[in-house]
Amino acid sequence: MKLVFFAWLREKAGTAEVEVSPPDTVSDVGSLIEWLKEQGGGYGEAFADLSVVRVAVNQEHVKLDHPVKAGDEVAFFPPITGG
Amino acid sequence: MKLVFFAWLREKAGTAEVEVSPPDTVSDVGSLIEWLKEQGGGYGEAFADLSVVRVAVNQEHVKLDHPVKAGDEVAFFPPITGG
Amino acid sequence: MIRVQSEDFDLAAEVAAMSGGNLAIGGVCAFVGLVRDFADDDSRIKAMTLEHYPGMTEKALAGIEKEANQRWPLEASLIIHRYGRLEAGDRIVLVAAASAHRSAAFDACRFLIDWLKTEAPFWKLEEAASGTRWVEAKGSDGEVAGRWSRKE
Amino acid sequence: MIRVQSEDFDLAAEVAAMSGGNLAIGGVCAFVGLVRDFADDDSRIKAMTLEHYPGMTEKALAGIEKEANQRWPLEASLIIHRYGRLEAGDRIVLVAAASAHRSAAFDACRFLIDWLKTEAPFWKLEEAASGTRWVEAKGSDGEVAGRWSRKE
Repeated sequence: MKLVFFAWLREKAGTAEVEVSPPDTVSDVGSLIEWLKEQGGGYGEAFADLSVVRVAVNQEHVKLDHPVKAGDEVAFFPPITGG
Repeated sequence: MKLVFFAWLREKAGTAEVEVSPPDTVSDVGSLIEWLKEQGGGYGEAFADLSVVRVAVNQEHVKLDHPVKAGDEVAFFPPITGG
Repeated sequence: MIRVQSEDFDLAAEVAAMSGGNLAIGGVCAFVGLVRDFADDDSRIKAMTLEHYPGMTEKALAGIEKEANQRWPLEASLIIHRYGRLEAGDRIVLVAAASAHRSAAFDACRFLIDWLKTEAPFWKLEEAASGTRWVEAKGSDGEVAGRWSRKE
Repeated sequence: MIRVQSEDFDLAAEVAAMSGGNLAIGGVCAFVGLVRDFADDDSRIKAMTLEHYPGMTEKALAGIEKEANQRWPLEASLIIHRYGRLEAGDRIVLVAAASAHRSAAFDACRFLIDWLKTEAPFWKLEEAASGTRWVEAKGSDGEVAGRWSRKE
């Protein structure tokens, strides 16, 4: 599973892109985030307030209950501010 | 009083611009049009259907009851179709 | 700024001239009207001639622009309307509005073209294969402009 | 057409390329977003850097354009969004819609920019005198885009 981070989530997570192999208990975006927080590093700070975290799975906007599986590209980023 | 005509009103009236001196009984646009129809020429045809005639006095859109006086510029034209 | 001219205009140059250097502008909305090759009844059009009322045209356009600037917080606005003979595909009119915020730019731009279509004294003479014909005004233009009427 | 690029664009050339030769087009509505020299809290901004999500950005913009073409009878549409470092006064984004009728052109153009602002993965890092700062999303953008939601 490939994780990608953008904007201040990238800065707080301390990584732009990382390959992870979470355990089978990680079935959706929400449980993936909980597992990442347990891994330490910058993830605790990055995911401290989920109200300002947005997620895309395979480049589509999704909610926290969206399933994730091996091979997915999961992106974390703040609410977008383009245009 | 200067009269100006545009588009098909100009074609039907047979003139683009003419100076007229109507009698004192001509006090507003409506009575000016009635007087013009009596003068013959193309005016009868130009003013046959007032629902498709628009009027400006001194370059401002007005209604048929708007007063007219010596020195005014009175324009007659169809509903506008610019833009 | 308003301009009535027979010549064509360059969209990028006009918008740059209107907004260039004003760093308070966050968005510019522009509308360009073009000569289509078909009439409202779907018959083919080769070209058209735009007649206008010199003097009143400038006065009407200036009034429309002033009204837009009173209604919205604009940093700049522009109306250019051409007259004379134009062929299918030619540009007829450009209206544009610039503001700190996109909402004002959009609303003002639409107001400019809606009002222009019922207030500015222009008339189109279409050239079809069968001859020339004065375009009839669309009732819908009056209704659209009516939406902008102030409630006193 | 959609494009994501660091380079600037020429408004007139882009609109001409989009609409040129299509004689069914009666109107083109275009919106250009610019870098302002002030932030939402009124502090001064010198420049900003636009980060985006390559791959997803193109996918999102293509989806927004497709949706606009399904909702309105458009003859052409265009989205160009820049990324990288931009200074105050620089162009950020161009959206445009062309249709036989001006109403569809205006509505579709506004839809394109409203949706882009909540769907396309771009983030602005502002450079003020005090340092850099990630721009916070405005709640109003979500509300504005929400207006376009289909009633199922």
